[in-house]
Amino acid sequence: MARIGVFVCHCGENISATVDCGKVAGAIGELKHVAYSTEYKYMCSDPGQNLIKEAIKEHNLTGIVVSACSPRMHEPTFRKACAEGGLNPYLCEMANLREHCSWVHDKNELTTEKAIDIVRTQVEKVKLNSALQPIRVPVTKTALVIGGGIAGIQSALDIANTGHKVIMVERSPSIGGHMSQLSETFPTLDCSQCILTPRMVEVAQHPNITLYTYAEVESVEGFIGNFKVRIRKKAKSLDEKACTGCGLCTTKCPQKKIPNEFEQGMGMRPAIYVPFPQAVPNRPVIDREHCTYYIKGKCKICEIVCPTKAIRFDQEDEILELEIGAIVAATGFDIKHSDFFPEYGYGKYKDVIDGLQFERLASASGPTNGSILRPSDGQVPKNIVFIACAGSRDPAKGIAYCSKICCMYTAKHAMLYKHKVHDGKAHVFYMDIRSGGKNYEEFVRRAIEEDHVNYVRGRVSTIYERDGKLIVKGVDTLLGAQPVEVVADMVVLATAGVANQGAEDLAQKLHISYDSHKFFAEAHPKLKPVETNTAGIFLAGACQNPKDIPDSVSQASGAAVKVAALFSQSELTREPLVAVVNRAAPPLYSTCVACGMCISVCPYQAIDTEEFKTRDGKVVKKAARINEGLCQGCGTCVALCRSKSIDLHGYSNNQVYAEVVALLNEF
Amino acid sequence: MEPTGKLIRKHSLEKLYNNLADTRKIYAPVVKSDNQTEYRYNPAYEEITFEHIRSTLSVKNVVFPKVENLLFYTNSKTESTIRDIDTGEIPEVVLWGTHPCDNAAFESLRSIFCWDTNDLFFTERLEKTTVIGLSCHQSDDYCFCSSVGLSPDSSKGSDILLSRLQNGDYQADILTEKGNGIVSLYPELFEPDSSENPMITEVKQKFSHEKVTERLATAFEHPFWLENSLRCIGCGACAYLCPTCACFDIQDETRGKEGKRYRCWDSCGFGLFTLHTSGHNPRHVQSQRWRQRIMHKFSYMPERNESLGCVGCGRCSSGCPVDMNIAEQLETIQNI
Amino acid sequence: MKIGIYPGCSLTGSARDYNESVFALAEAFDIDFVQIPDWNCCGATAAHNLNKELSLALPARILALAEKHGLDEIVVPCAACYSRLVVTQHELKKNPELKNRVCEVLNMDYRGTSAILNVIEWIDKYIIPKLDGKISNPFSHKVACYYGCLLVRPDKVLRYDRAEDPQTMDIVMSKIGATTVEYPFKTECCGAGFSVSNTDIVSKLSGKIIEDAEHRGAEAIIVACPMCHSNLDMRRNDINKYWGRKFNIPVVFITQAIGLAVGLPASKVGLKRHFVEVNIS
Amino acid sequence: MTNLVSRAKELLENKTVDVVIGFETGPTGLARPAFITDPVKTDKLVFDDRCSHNLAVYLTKHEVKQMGKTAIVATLPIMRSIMMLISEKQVDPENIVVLGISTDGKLLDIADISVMKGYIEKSDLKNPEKFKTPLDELSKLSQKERFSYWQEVLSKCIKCYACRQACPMCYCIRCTVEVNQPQWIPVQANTHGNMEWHILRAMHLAGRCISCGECGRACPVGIPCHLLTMHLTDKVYDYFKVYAGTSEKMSSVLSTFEPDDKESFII
Amino acid sequence: MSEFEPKVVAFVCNWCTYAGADLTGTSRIKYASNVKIIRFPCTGRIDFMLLLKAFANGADGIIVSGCHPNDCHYTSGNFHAKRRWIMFRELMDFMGIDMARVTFSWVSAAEGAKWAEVVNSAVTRLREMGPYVSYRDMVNRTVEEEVKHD
Repeated sequence: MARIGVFVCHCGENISATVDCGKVAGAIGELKHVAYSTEYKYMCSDPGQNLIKEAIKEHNLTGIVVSACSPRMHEPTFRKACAEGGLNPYLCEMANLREHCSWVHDKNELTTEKAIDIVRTQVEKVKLNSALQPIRVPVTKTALVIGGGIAGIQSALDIANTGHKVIMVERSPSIGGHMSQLSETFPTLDCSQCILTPRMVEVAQHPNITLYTYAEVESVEGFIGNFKVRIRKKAKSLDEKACTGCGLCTTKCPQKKIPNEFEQGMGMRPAIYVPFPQAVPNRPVIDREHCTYYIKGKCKICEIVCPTKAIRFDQEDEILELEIGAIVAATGFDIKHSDFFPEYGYGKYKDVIDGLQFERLASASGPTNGSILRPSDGQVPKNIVFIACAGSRDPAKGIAYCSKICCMYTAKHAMLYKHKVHDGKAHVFYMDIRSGGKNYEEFVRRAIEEDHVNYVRGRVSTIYERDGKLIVKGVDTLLGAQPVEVVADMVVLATAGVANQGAEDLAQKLHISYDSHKFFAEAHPKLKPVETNTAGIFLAGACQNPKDIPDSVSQASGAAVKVAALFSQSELTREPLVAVVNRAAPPLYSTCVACGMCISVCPYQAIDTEEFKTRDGKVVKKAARINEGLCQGCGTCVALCRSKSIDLHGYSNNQVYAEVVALLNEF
Repeated sequence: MEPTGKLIRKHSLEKLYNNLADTRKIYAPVVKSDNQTEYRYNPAYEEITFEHIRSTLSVKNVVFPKVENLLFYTNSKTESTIRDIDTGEIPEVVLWGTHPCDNAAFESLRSIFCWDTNDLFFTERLEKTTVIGLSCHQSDDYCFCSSVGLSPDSSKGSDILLSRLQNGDYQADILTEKGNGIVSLYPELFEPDSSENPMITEVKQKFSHEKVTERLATAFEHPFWLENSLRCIGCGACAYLCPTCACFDIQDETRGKEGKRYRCWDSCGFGLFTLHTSGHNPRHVQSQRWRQRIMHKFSYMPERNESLGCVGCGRCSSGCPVDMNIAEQLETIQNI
Repeated sequence: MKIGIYPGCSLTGSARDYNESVFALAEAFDIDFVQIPDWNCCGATAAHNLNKELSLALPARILALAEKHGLDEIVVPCAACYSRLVVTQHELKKNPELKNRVCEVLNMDYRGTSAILNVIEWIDKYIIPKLDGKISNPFSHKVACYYGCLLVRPDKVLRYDRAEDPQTMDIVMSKIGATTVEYPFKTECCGAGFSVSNTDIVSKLSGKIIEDAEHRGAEAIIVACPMCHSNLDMRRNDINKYWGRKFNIPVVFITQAIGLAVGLPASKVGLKRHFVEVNIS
Repeated sequence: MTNLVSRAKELLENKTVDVVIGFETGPTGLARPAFITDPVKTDKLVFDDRCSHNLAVYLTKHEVKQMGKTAIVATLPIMRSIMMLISEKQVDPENIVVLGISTDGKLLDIADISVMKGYIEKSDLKNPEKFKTPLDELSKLSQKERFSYWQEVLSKCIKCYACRQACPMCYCIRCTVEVNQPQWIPVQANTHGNMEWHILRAMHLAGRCISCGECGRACPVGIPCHLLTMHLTDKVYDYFKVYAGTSEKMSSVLSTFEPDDKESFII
Repeated sequence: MSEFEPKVVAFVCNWCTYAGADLTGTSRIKYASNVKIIRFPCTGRIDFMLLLKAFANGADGIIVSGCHPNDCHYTSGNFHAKRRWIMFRELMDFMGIDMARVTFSWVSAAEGAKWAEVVNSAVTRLREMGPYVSYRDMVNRTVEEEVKHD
């Protein structure tokens, strides 16, 4: 038999000014199963809370209703008091007499009557409450970082330094990402390699970090704290332990004419190669698509010359199965390449290049050892045009967003050019200059004022070649839309930053959502920028949207903290207000028929199908199963379930039904 | 009492009806726009049909309504006070134009509702029911009264049985005191019996219910049940249309302080009917429920209630969405 | 083989040469044209800036007439007319109410069923396939193909050739033995919009087009639009004056070029009507 | 239907299936569902206008599932039902052979589910013509008239649940009406309880009803309850441009959404 | 009708409208006391049957309110709810049940004033419409009464 205690709070005058609290307590006291009903000036005060604790013992109450302010205000307070009184905290409900009654109505009979209805409704509800225990989910304290760019590196190091294991997966043969391709970095113009390489090495040497390069995520199952991840280690055709990284194989490889990805196709590499000198790990891989042996079945020169006999032609892809507690996605971005711009020459003009290509030209370790030479004939361009917003902010090109980094790196490019080609002329066509960021605006001003870069506000309509020169036709909107024509030796397009190829595929493996441009979606645009909708999976860097280095690094550290926080306890405890699918004895097992509708409506992939098998393994029944670790308790599945096989703790069918009845009927 | 034969002319019949309809509740068949025949209270004489082979629903609701309130209660903080129902308030009803099968069904129902103690509500209602039956001058493939010991003109359960004569007049057999009571109210409407033979349809026998009962005694495990119930979709149509099905459910409905307890029709064809709280269900598949239905009517009732649970009206078959033809099945059973 | 043709005003006036070459070509490849009876102005240049409904009603009437006379295909040699007709078909397709209103205005029934071919599409479909063995006199010259604006724009509506650096004309020309120069001015503006009001602009813009073509060693500029032609050919003197030099490069309709290649006499394809002497053949 | 018979015979003879669900003629001349396991009995099979039952209802029946691999005679609505049942994981396409019947009564060659899907996609999925008039007439009535109309017809309901049992999409082993914690639907068959039951049923079939009309045909007291689900079928198409039973993927309207779903009543 | 005060039940989600109604309170904006609120985690949780139950238990009007599209605390509950209500209204209307008595709204945690408006306009409309007699009559009618056909 239920024994309910009801505590009506005056909240000073806040409630009692318009509601006759005494009358409320009295009327409620008349209800069946109400064992104790009283009023008090401040329920949330210590004496008030003690009143509750004592009443629970004295009248051995099976549930309480605190009739005071909004539960959004004090529910935790009174649940705690309830627990301290020796009653399960989830046997406490609140009736909102303040925000929903005394504050919004005048002092009269109706207001008090409404108050009574509100309390009665909660009494009827609490009768049907059940004692709940917090949910505990074990946590595997190993993090997976996908992507070895600067974001991934930062996350990995931060997590590793909190003493937790990290596994980093990078799909290319070396970590470093786009940052390792950059020459200098804005706004300080310090050498990208110089600041990045130490971090790369640190990753390789960190005792808590295991690095898998030339590897990709195959599949992800499970949930926060308990992911099962399968990693495909692509065959490098190499015994990494035996290899010393002497590089002899790469010099002897007869196949030397393969466009070098790292150099953005402006240099060549052999079939067995290390992407770049500072690569980590500094070990070669054989590119089987181009290797003579894999194509023609003979060659094997690398094997012959290798002093440590480290080449393994018969090596096969390896699948690793890992237990992971949290995942950081840091897969970075890519840029549109110049062949996306017919009006600028369909990529048919050798000297129309994109930003990354320019970085390589300007890089001391690049194909030209840092001197700016145009690809067509290796001449020093005396007149160079930079086009910002090539693709970005251009709905006609399907890219409406601003790529954020172009304004800055274009200014940087122009500057680097001026520093290397003193007598050269640099022109920048731009829409607007977006240089928000510490010392960014100053940096751009420097380019304009000190390095005399000619900034033209306007877009370029077309580029064509004439007598070996590139004619750039644009407009200067600041000079009354004057048509402008620049005869250039070289053009650099600041092409839009776009999602990395394979992003969509990975997002689907991770069950995280992504926007129409295939950038990964954060859980909340303002308040949860590093979380995803899937608990335990976080975002770092440009996989979310184009970002510069400082932004990527800060987000990476943010993600790392989220992971560290998760790993700081060995069990996750969560509010038990989650959905449950009923279970019964065989042969029924459950009234659920596993139609899968709940699975389709669940925003958290918290529902799967459980199979009930006989001893000989024959499936005799299927029913939905809620993963308490993932369920957030929205209850959408509950309302949709036709057989009413799902219910929601704290808002059960019985409870909400009773509330409707109690609200409308006198008892 | 000794049955007596009388003659009642067409126009007298109309007078009789109107007189009765003016003075009491009378329940008579009318044809709806969708050509279903349903019984209504006190319809105008012109609306009444004498041509129906069978009404969609039987008339069992007169004695066993689809919902019967049993008691009312009021809750207070401390106790519940119960208010019984005064069966005295149940009104007298005259049934008009019901066919012999339906009339015979009351006997079968009584054997259930009164098999140990008399069911208060049922007996009161039956007591207050006067049956002016109408023997059948037409029948169809679904009819099989002759197979269950009845006939298109059997008088069982009627107080007065009308049978149509060639010229449209009716022979009226006065069978009980109740019947006599009606006659004595309007003696002028009744004339002496004529020698004429009434129009009675022929319903040929499809099976012997004795044989069926005998065979069922040992047929519980027979594969027949599964094979022949595959088609059954497990709805309650047969049970609810049946004039003799008596299964009911008892429910309490509370609203605020007030509540009532009622009983309402239920059907052994439903999976829920035998479902235990544990989740275990002794009749967990339809074949078992179908078997139960046949067994109850043709084996258990003869054994326990000394009466058949079927009057051969054919409603269960004509109303079945998937043509589960009971006569056909019983025919098979007697030879398995 | 019956195909409808809509000449429009230019072909009956300033571009009679074009008209002659089109018909000569049709005859040479025994295609018989059915001129759309009672055709009217397509409303090019002015109408769509002044009155949208009118600008759609005019071409709609032409198309309705075509439908009425059962012409499933109509060739529209004038690029301006072509543009207006296709735009109209597009607009009325995506806006049924507008279509109904236009139908009321015309009180004719328009369904939008006739396919509209520009001259190059027509050549692609009916001339090229029958070209083999017909080329008696290969057009072995270096040429610059000038498409102008209306043949390929607006890209969204026409969905014809790629708006930047189109290729169709180049391909046709190469089929009759010409070599085409890499030509960035293919779709540059010739100033047609100002050909009456501000001829200096025409001279300037058209001049650029001619200059670059000569500069790249082209012996002729190939066009498929009367406007382009009149600006590059008829206005040549003004252009020369404006630029202070003499450009000699002739401007040839693609239909004329093909005509010559298949051995039609210069006179028959209207070459004699040009202002700039065409001394190639 | 000779080729239907021979196809069925063949399937049973070469053991491709264990049972063929089709139609036979009953003792009173009505067509009715038949379950044939013996090749020689296949000549009992008939198909004609009398065959309206939605046989898909049997695919989820315990006893039938026990019989093994099943061939099922399927008109368009039955094929759509099968599609729905597959999308809701109630039927394993591996375990059934579909003996498709075209709208003009010809045996179709339904090699697999994708073929069936193809056939469904190019079929007319609107509510059958014969139901259009009653739907329109009801919609023409005033709200008051509609309310009294439905009260009148629903007062006849005896809660025999033939409508539910005849519907292949009502395969739940426990229906909401059988839940008594809380008692969602009053047990007694009064107008109010009946109306709540039919509202519940229609809502549960919103976006899932494949317009076979069997619920209405099954009703022993002639309640046109099929009009409720069919009305929603029309609305589902009006709002979301989809028809039920066209995909093997879970796609029923109430279990999916588009962010830009249009409505005009939320303030 | 003037003295008639409708009974109105509000089904609201915890994260937007319930919080919004709290704000109405903290801002001391007055509204009609006819409305009593039942709190749900999300509009997605609101079972359409509960609306019928409200009418069956004597409500004259109903308000259903949750987070604006794209604001759902659970990302998509309100989108599912939206579809559910689209279908529900169509069915109710087809059966002649008065949907003018049900108000659907999106009220965010910041829209305290809007909540007051939603409630007041609903109550004003319901006062004009009067009690939902036709539905209550149906609910209270007994089976015996139904069998009568005179």
